[in-house]
Amino acid sequence: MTAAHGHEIVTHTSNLLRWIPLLPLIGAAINFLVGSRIQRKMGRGAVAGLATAMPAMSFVLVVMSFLQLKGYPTDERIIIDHVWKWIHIGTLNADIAFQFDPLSAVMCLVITGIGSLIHVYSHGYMDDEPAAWRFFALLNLFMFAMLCLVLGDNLLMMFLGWEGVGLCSWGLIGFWFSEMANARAGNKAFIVNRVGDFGFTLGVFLLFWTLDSHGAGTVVFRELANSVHLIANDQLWGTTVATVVTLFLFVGATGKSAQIPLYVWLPDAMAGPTPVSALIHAATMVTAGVYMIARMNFLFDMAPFTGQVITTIGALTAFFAATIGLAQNDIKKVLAYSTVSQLGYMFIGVGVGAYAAGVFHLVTHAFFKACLFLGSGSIIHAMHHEQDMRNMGGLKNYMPRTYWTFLIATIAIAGIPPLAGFFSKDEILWKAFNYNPAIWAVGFAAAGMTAFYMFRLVFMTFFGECRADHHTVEHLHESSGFMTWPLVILAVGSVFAGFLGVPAALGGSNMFEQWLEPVMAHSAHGGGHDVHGGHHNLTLEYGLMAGSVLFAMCGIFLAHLMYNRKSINPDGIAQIAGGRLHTLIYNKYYIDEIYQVVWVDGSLGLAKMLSWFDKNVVDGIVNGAASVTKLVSFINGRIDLHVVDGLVNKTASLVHGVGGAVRRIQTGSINAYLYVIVIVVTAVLFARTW
Amino acid sequence: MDLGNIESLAYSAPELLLGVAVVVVLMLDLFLKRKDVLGVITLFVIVFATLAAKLQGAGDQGWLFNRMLALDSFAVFFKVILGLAAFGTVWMSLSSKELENEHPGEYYVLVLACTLGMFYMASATNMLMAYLALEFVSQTSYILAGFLRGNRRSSEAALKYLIYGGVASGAMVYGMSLLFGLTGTLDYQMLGDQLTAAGGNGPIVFIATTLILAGFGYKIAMVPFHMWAPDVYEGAPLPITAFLAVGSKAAGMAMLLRFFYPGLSEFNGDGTWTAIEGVDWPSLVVLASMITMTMGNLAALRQDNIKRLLAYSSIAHAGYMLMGFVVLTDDGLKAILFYTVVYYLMNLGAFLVLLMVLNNSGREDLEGFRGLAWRGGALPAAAMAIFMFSLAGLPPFAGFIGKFYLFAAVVDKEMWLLAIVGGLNSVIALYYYARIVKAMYLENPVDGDPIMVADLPNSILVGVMVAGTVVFGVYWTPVINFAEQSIQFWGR
Amino acid sequence: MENILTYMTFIPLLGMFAVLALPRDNYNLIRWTALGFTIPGLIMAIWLYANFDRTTAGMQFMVRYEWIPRYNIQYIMGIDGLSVTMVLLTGLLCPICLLASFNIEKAVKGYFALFLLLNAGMMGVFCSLDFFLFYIFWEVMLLPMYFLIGIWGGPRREYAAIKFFLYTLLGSVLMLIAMLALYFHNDPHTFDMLVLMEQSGTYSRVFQTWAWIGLFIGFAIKIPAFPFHTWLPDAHVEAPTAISVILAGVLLKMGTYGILRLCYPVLPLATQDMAFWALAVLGTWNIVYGALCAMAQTDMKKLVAYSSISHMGYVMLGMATLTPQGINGAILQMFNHGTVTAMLFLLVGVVYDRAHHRDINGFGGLASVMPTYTGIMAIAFFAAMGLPGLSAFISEVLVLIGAWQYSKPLTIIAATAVILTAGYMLWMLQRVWLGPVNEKYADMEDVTTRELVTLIPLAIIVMILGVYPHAVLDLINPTLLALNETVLNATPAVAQLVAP
Amino acid sequence: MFESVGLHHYLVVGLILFCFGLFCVLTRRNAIGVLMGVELILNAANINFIAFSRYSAGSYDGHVFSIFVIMLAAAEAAIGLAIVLSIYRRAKSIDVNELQGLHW
Repeated sequence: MTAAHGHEIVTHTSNLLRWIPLLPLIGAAINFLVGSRIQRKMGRGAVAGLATAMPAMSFVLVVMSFLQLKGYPTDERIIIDHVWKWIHIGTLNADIAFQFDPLSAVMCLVITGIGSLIHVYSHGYMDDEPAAWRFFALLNLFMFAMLCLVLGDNLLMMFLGWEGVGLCSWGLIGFWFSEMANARAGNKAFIVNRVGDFGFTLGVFLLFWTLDSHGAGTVVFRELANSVHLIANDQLWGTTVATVVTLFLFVGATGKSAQIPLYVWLPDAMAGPTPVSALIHAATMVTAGVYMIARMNFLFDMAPFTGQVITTIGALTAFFAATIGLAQNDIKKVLAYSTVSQLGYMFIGVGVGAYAAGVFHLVTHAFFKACLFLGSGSIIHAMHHEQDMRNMGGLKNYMPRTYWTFLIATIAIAGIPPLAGFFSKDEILWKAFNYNPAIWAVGFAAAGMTAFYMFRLVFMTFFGECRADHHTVEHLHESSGFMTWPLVILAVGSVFAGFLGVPAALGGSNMFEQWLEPVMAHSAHGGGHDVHGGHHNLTLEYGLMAGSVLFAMCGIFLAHLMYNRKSINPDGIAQIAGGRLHTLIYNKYYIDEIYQVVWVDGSLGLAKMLSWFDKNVVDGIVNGAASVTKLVSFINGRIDLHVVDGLVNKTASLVHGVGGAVRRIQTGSINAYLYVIVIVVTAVLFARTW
Repeated sequence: MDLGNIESLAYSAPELLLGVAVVVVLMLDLFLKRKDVLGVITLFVIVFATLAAKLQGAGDQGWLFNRMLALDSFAVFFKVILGLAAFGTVWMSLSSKELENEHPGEYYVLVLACTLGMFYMASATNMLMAYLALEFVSQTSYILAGFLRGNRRSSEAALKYLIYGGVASGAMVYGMSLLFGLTGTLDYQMLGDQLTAAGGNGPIVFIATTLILAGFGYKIAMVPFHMWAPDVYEGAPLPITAFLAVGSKAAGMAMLLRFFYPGLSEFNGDGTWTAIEGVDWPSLVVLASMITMTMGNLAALRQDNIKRLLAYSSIAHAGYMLMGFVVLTDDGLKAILFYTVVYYLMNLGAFLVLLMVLNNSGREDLEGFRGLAWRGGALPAAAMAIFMFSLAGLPPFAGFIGKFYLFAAVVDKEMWLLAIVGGLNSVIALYYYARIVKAMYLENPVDGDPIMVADLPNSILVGVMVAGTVVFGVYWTPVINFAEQSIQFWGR
Repeated sequence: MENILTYMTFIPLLGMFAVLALPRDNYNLIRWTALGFTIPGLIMAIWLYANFDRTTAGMQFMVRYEWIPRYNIQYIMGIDGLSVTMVLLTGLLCPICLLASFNIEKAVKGYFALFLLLNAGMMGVFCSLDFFLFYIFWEVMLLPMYFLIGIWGGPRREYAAIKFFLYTLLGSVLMLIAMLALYFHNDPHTFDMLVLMEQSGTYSRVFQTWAWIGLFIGFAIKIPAFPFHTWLPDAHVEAPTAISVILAGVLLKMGTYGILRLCYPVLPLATQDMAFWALAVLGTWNIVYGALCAMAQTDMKKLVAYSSISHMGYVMLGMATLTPQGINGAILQMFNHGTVTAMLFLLVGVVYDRAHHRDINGFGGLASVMPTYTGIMAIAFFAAMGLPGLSAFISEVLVLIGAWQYSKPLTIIAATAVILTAGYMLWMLQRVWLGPVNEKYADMEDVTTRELVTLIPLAIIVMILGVYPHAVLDLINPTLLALNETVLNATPAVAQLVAP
Repeated sequence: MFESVGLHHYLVVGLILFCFGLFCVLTRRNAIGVLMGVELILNAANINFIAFSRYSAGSYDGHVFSIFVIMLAAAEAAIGLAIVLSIYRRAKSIDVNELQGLHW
């Protein structure tokens, strides 16, 4: 009950905070403006060095701030850095201001920490990239935007970062833009995200105005937390305003965090360089939705219905993405679907009100998924940009360090104790079970599948014979230190991050949850379960843990049988149900195709229609009678550009026509002229004298 | 002041000057070998006559020739305009290639005579005098229109003009006879008094008014009495076309105003007028005004012959001027007078440029203007563009101010329909004016289009017209003051 | 500096005469002279920005002279928060566009003379406070615009020029009638906008409505609001680059400016009645319709032109809301659209100068060929998309926030445009700049210094206003809040209070 | 009987003459014929003037007017004939319906 219900919040200020996002921005600016020159004159290393130094320095600042924060009493753990006024209009006040509280601290640590590592890694990965300056500039810009997102002290600042990361994601997905597919993937990501942003902004508007009607219009988080109770009784569209707002916000989250129905961009986003996939599309950006919900937890707590929606969507996504992951052959696609699936878990967490658990999974996931992606990047790099697992195999001999780190991360994601994934995932599943066993069941199933397809990946990649061509095999070697050391660090993280949040049931004190305590509101449907379930049903909790571990083991074993020992033929399983199921899954349920037809082609068709309408009907009506002709000619399907152009060509219109007709009155015959006089005058006289 | 015949001569300096000049020029024609001297003499005579007319404005006001004519500021205003129109015509005639070998002596005599008639039209206050003046102008105009004797089109124009004019004036005279019968007088003012006194005027007055309107309307080319105009304008020699479009129309307008305002309306003393009871000519003319401008503009839309286009445009402008006529206010009158001035400037200017093009290339159609700006005619083209935009009523040219006053008068009376019709017409009009601009600027010359060589005298006059059009578009106080002083009808 | 606005307006006019007096064949002399006559405008705009009193809603830098005293026509100039932004924009864009016109080779003297006349006309519209004067300037702009499109435009320039001309004139004629009605409605008759505003309480609702409609159609054509917009794509496509910039950057703003300057304070009752349908609904429709039409275009300029229609819809929607956020957003959007679209047109012009066509599908991979250009282009595109951190975001979000309070359904519809805008912008970007390099244009030259000089200032403004919008908001806010109050507090005239 | 011939009779005659004149100008194709129609119209007015002058006005204004009308009609006829003659020289026809060189 700390931050909620309006008592004075004690805050601290620090001008240091602004430098956390600003440093990467400076790096980005330098690289954008003069990066190409630096690269030409001083080599790629200078560019990369600069770019890496910036987030690294930010990391140091984050750590310093973290320590500062830790030094304060729990209910004073907010540091504010107000830079300047941004938008002050009417009651709307949004500033360029940063807020560092436990939640931001966690996020910042992850972002700058893992981000710095990935910068280092990128130096190795992008060793033959001529436009490295652009890559690093974008990467730095991304760091800036992401830090704005998590540090922003109000919704609009968050939105600044929210969109900013989208922009960088677009730029980095399409980094190799001369490949049209990459450019297209970038656009897809951006536009799908925009759909989410659409919802997000509307949610912000509604929240702001509802509060404003109570005289407390604000978009600043800490003020929101204080005054959000005011809107508890407001109704809109047959439900509470809080529900509507949160649903809108959740639409935003589904876009950014790739949940059903807006997940489609993430697999395509793998078109970007692999470090990008690791940083943006696994560790940080895609978790923004989770962060946002955690940040707005006080509001989501007021909307149990939204909680149900989030939980359901999260569970479905977790399951659904996992099934797709089962059948993918592209190493990055597998990881991508796995990310989608893991994000689903996080949403289950925040949906059931276990925000800390969701964020905890976010953190652990950041470690092992970054590690996995970077590992896969290491492989891809070594394989000369080969991504199809069917052409890999036996790599553990060639790339031992990559193999071991990858394996650790895989175990972590599979949820095998005592690695990180186990703690965070089970925490969520436990909370979900208390919330609704059905959700737990879905998550449980997905967890098993995760273990299966992740090990399928490992077996197909690192075990057995290498199926690559000789040329590739000859050049196979372990990646450079720039790439492998980050892997090692991340692997270590994957092992130990989980210990931050060892649940009470396992004798821990869940430091993580305690740390986030000041940020999180505790209402009936959130932490309440924890209290009830946690202490009364230890047996059940142990049972569930054991069950999920066992189930994961089964998945691993099955993968071993199918892809390592080959004692079960995968093709045979694929043929279940006539192969249709496999085809369906393999083709990702055809969602992309459906979206293409419904949304892309739909809006494009509408656009063409309106454009035609504009060119012919609107213009035509203005131009006069010509439009009718054009409409008819269109209906007849004989729309000829030349005809249309000819018709539009000048006011070949009513007026013009009438002009011609009027002119014809002047026949040249004097008799006719006289007739006109006589007739008109007679008519007037008759009309008047009668 | 009500003067008899002999005393009146002292106040007839302009008319006497013109009358004497008619005789003198005719005589000189017999002796002089160099005929262009005649033109110059005519020019000077007209200048002096105009100055004399202007000077009258400062002097006394009153009836002349036993109430046949009025000497008032209104007459002076129109005499000045008419003098200027004649001046422009003669100036143009001097360099016109059409008229080169066409009996200049007679020509200038006729122009002088026509001008004299117009002066009388401006001041006639008696139906008889009005008829005489009108016929004087008409009959000289018939000859002038047909002055190119070798030219069939010119003769055709003359004959059409004559027949049309004859019928129109015949109808007018018939109408006058009816009014005379009803009131027993030919004097405008007495006529009005009689009709007012009689009250509840029946259909006969209306019929008479309508028939008289035919005679006046034909002079100003008001629908449906406009049909001669395009043909005659096209067939007549260009300077005469200009004279008809500017002078004849102004004179007709003067006569129209004098008949309907002091004659058939009562002045209310607060700047408004009331039409006499039972004769609802204002609503008749409202209709005529709207139709006139619309017909004129629509017919001009696809016109390729510039002379003819300007003819239609002048019809449309008559419609605009009638907007000021129907509102029955001093503001409306002022607007008409103001418009007459700017109409003179821009229309005569346009005819001048057309004359230069005609002299240069022998063409008077749109193609004669093709790429004019790009083949040496940058200045004439610029001038023409200014005249066209001014005619279309765009600021910062005088034409806009003229329209502005007309619209103001109409809006003040809250005659919204008329205002909107007038407004839409300005838009339509812009289209065909812009066609000329387009031809000059937006199209490129074709091989064979001659290099434009502008002659100095015409260029000078064009320059003056441009200056007037632009200056009065920005600062028009002198003109509006002149117009304001000039709406004093003697006797009302 | 009392007469600063007069100087700003008439120095370009002097420049016109100066240019006309120059020898015809010395192109460089003409160009630099013309540029020289627009620079004072820029300098004075900066001076104005620095010295503008940000605390008052009233008129500043006012001058008042008699012009035609007999008819109470005056020469009144002055600016408030509403017009100052537009004056700044004009002062900024004119030198930029002039510089962008240096590649004009045809009838150079005429071009620059007309351009300066246009400059004077635009400045005059934003500065004048006498309706008559306003109208004169409003129309004066038409002439140079007609020629600039008609002579120096693309293949269908004649059509586009006359279309633009006729459309605008149609609007102005109705405006003229409404103006005269207002003139006669006051006693003594006056065109003084300030007096018209003061007297607004005496106008009946019916009168206001009709006058409003008359004025609105005139302004709507300029905005251009559906269905009066069809001149815009044509005019833009055919106009030379710099003229497109002026057209989109300044001329379109005159429509919304006029509504705020005249319809709002002078006819507040009618504004209350009409704002929903005529501004909010139409504006929303503009937003979505423009965006969808843009999506279907294959000509870059046409796409940008339709995007202008879409973006101007925000202005309409914003000002209709009569909330502080909405109306501030609207004005800010006017300014931002001015800079962003100016950049877009300049950028399209750069490509057009090199490739001599603008077919979106006829390029590809320009990003590899012209990296600097692409960088600047990205700023403009993302600004147009309303990306936070760039200027247009602030205005769009303010408009939408304001609109939400006003009408939720409209806001939801309008907000879908964020998706559509991203759609057509990115799609164009993809087809033109991304993908494999089109061999035809593989050795296209990157932006030249001159082009950079035109683009960079705009880019900087776009970025600065994204993070510090108060640079503009502080100027406009007091005026707009007062304007809001005027409209919201307007009550029917006394006559209507008599009713039981 | 003669006493019963009054103003109205003259007016009726005038009106009939006027209508004949109009009919004539409208239907004649010969230019001379058209001119004669114009004369008829003018004479209709003359009759009116004289009649009004005699019966109602009580002044000679009407007489004066009609004399002037006669004079001007003569002048007009002279000019008209001259023009017709000049046209005949060119076109060998005085059919007004063939005079359509100027139109539209």
